[in-house]
Amino acid sequence: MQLGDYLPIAVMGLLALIFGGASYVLSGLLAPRKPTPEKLQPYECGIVPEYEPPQRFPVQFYLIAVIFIAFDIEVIFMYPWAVRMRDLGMFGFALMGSFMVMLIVPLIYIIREGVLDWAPRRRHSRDELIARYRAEHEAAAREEAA
Amino acid sequence: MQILDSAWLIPVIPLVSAGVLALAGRRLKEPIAGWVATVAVGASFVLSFGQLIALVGRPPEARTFVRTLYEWIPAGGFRVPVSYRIDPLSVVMILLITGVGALIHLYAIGYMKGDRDFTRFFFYLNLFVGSMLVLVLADNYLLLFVGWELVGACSYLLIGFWYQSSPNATAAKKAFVVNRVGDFGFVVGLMLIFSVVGSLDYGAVFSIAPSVMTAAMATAVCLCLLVGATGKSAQIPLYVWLPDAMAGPTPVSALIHAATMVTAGVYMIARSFVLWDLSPTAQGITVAIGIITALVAAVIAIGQFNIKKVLAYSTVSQLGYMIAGVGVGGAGYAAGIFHLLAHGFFKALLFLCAGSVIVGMHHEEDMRKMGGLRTKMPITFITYTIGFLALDGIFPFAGYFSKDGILAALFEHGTWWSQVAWALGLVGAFLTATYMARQWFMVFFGKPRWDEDVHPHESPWLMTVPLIVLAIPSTLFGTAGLPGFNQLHRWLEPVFGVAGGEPELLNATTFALLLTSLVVAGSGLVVGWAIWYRATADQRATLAGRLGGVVPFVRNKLYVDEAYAATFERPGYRLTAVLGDEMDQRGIDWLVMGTGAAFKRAGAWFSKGQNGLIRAYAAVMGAGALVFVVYVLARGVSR
Amino acid sequence: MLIADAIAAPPSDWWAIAPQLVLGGTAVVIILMICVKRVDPGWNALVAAVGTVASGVFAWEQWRQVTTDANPRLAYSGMIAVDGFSAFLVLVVCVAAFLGVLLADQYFKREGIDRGEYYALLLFSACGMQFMAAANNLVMVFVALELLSICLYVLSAWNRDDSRSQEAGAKYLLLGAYSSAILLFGIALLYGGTGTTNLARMAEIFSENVTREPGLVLLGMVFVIVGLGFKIAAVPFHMWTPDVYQGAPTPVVGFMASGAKIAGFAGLFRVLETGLAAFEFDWQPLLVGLAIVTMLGGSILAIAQRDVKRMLAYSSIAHAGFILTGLASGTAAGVRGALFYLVAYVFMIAGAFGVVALLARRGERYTSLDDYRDMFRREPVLATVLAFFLFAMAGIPGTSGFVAKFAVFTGVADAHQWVLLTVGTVASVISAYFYLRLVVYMYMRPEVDEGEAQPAALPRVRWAPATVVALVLTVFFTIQLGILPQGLLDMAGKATLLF
Amino acid sequence: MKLNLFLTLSAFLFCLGVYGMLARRNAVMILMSIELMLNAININLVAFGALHGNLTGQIFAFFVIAVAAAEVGIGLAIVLLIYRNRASVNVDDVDLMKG
Repeated sequence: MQLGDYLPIAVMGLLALIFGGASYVLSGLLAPRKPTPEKLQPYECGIVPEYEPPQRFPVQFYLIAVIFIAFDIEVIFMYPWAVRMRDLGMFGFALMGSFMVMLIVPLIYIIREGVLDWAPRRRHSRDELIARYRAEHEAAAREEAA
Repeated sequence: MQILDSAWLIPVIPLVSAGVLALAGRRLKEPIAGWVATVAVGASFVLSFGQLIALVGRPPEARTFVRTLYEWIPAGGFRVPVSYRIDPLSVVMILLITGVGALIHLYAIGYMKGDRDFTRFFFYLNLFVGSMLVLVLADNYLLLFVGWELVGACSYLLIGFWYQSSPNATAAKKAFVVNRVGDFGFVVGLMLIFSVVGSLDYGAVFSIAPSVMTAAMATAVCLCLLVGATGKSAQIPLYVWLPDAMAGPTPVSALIHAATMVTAGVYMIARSFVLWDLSPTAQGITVAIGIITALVAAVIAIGQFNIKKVLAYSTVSQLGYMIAGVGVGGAGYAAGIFHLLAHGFFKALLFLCAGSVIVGMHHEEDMRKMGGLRTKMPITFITYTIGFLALDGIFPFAGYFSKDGILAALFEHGTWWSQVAWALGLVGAFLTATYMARQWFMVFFGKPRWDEDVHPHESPWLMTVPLIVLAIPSTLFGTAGLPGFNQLHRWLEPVFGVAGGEPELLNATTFALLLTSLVVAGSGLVVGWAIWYRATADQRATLAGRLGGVVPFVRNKLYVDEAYAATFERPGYRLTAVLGDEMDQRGIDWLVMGTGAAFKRAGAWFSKGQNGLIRAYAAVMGAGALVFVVYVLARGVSR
Repeated sequence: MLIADAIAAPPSDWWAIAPQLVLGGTAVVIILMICVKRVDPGWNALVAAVGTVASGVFAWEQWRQVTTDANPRLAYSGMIAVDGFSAFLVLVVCVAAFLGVLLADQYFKREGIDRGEYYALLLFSACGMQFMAAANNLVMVFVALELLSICLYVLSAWNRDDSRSQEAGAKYLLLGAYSSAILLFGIALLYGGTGTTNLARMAEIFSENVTREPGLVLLGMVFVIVGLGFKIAAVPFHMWTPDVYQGAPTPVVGFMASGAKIAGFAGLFRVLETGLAAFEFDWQPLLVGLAIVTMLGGSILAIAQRDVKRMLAYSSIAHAGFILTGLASGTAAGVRGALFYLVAYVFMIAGAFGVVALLARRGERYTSLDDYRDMFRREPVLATVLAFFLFAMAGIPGTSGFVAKFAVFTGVADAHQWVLLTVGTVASVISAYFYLRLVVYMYMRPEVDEGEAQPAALPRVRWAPATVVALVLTVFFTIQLGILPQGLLDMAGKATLLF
Repeated sequence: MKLNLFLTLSAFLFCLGVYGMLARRNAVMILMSIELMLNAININLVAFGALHGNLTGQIFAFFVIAVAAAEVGIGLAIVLLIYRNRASVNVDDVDLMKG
């Protein structure tokens, strides 16, 4: 076997790894690093921030984004099938059907878990909540007294 | 045939009994657990005796009976059957193990009275007996190794039986680690055998080995096996664990660390005599190790004050004789086994007597606080005296003939080194007589030096009966191997071949040798008497002063532990830069623990690389991949 | 150029993937159960256990067929191999999953995080492992690997309020994805070098000696070994193992340590022994090196550990080294030993982690070596069981661990690889040290040193029936394989013959 | 040679991914680096598919895309979990367990 012809590719892979490692090491070595508390703070127009900048999004946003990615990507398996649907016949149809089932079951699960509800679903009636709040409040008061 | 077919029950009965005791736990109340265990071993003894009778009923050449129970590991062309071998050698071994074992079990019922882990003790003890029987009955090296490991584990568990006190746990661990070093050699030896012969069955190995093994290979194999034997049978350089092992209960010292387990190395060499015959070099080294051990341990024994430590060093020393005996080959094989059996009886007796003394003295083990016990403990005194005379090698007790058999074999081997060994052996015999006389006089004679609240008393019958029973073979067993009428040699002849035989008639040389040993032993006794009975304390002090630095040197066990510490342990520490906290606390007498420490430090050092950072982990993986790539490229380019 | 005119529907061969279908189907059923009505997750566990058993029955039937009728075959255009090797490992995965299910219920109830989804994920993961065992195509290898890994990422972080568990999940995920990328790079290069991802076809190409791209193939091979080396936790690709094993919920670790390793080895064996058999002289030295570093590294690093879970993690690394040894020997006996070792390992590691899970108590608070002091007095039965597993892992004769090491080393001795043999022996001696140290702590260390105050006594551990079943099974098979290993050795022998 | 161009691009992207994996502290950036690596491989697969004139490479690329999506989905979820607990997505802070 001769490796000579394909050495460039191999060497390239090697170089790539070396490049990755070397740039990692070099950036650590070369970059001046004298961290001071001021330098580590996020830059905000020269004003010293007094609290962590607010970065909170509702969790729902992430969940739906993630779920969207997953379901969105699955479609790529349908394109090739759709192009050749007739040739593949019943077999392809059955396979795609089971694939769809595998997609729908999680969807049902997600819906049941309430992930797609934008607002938190109210699980208790208003009166129940009030009653629970009162009970807790009274218990705390008793504890304090004791 | 019937009885020989049932031989598999011999190890199984104690093992089943061990299982019962383990499952029952503390539900089985105190004396009952002990009796169950004792009866189990007793039953094995009866069966073993049946084997002996069955073998006697066969012609000598048909006295080897091998039976395969089932195939354990069938690995392609290589099979490991679970099979046992009843032949003259294994029969005498199982008789010793079950006989002495049963007596010691009985004794332990009395000795362990009131211990909160009474049942656990007998569980271990039964497990040990069963494992030891597996070891000697095995028909291949692998099964022998199974027993070998199991007895090691039991010994370890029993040394650390009273683990609440930390020296015991330390001693247990030391025993384990040292034995592990020996086992390593043993395993390598087995692999070498397998690689050359292609089998581990005794039959196959012994028939094929002479034709396929070169002398160099045989030497390598024997030396590896010898490393295993030095670990298990406490020989130089691995003997250091045995004296510390005395931390265990006294019945354990008697059974495991005197009569049976420690002789496994001797048995293994005798069993592999075919291999040793192939390699004169290995024989020489074996004899050298044995005889030097015998001498060194005897010297150390003189300086000890702990009653059990003296016996422990004495055991090391006697094991040295046995190793030298089986090492020299020829008549030495049978002589070594003869001494093994005789020693099994009288050393078990001595340990049990020591146990009886210790119990009588309210768990005092320092001989300086004893003295004058002969009137207080008459039975112990008489039986101890018998054991003492047997160990000294005084006519007509067992040790006289058995030790002399080894010395005679050394002398008659006829090479210069074997005769040097013979001379050293005589010196050892002299020292043996001296230190035993010292112990005898210090414990039983002179003025009482007891602590004030100690009131010595004779032990209960459960403990004295085994003493009396063991005193009988200690006295009479020598007749089995009378020079010239050596029944034991003749009995073992089918195993060791004609070479194992002895000149039939008592000729002048043999007689001279016998006389020499007797004179040497007697003079040792006289010296002991002169120093430790006749002389006053002042005279002893003067003598010690004249000897100068020798005395502390001997008392401190020749500083062997410290030397090991300096050579193995400290560099281990230095190598790894940081001193380990754990190792420090456990004292400095850790042979090989230096290596352990080195590994430990290495582990600690490497695990610093395990810094918890994902990016670092990824970098290490990448570096590993890079190494692979470079390797493949280098190979690819070079061809 | 890219013409695919004649696409014939491949004949469907449901029987070939029946075990996988059953497991996946059971997982779907569990999710549907949850959708319909949340019940006590114990019921989900029951369904999952039944599913694994059913899958095992199918796998056994497959095994019986391929071994008696001797008709190993390929299914689904060569994606799936149905042969002794696949049926054997599929069966072992069933065992691992079954034990994983049994050990989970009590633990998660105790921790208050029991949810039925756990069992669905576990089954999907096991399904991926089974596909891995049967994969005959690099696409299949990749997809199966991802199926099992992604589920395991989630399972590692299952105790989501515990920061250790979160950390375990994050580390496993990031490093796992990184290693998958490396593996995939390797697969792509192999594909580039041969033009096919079908392993059987690849072997044919090499045997016809029309290799056009040996450089690509060799590089690809290296990256595949690296990627799968991550899954089996071979040094130096093991870095994630101790952290993840320490942080993840213990029953998950038990399943992960057994199942993921089976899958990793299945992939490695299949790719190297089938696809790249022609390159044996290239991969063998790599594996020898890997095995040596792994055995030594795992054993030595374990010595320094004071946390029992972490110590077992390193021990599992060392075990991976021993199994690799069998493959590295390049002999049938070695591979057979490795397969036997895998099975013995599954029982030992699942059992050991099962006991550790019980002893750790709520919140996994008691996992340090010092917490195991005098355990024998406090929990005699559990301590004895754990000690038994430790002895087995140390390779004490009479247990499966001994036979396993022995079987592997026989193969190594057959190949006259003395270096490997010596290192293996040394490593097993070293590893005995830390196993027995734990035994010493349990049996021979007083709970506190003299003069210290006694800690408050914990209530005795309670046993759920499922746990009892799992521990009895693991103990039984560890003994049984130690005393009567013949049956399994024969099976493993048949599993290797059909390469 | 056209193939080499694709392979060079792919190797370059892959290495960029490796570099990101090693150099970035932000967990999300690391996930993106992994995506980069996977997509580099996709280029490879498609290029090889073209070279060999079969569809395997393309189909494989589909699977890689799908799997990558799933992986990133789970990855983001776990990163989120950590963020909620520690208010940081710096992977260097995730080092409770070591040694």
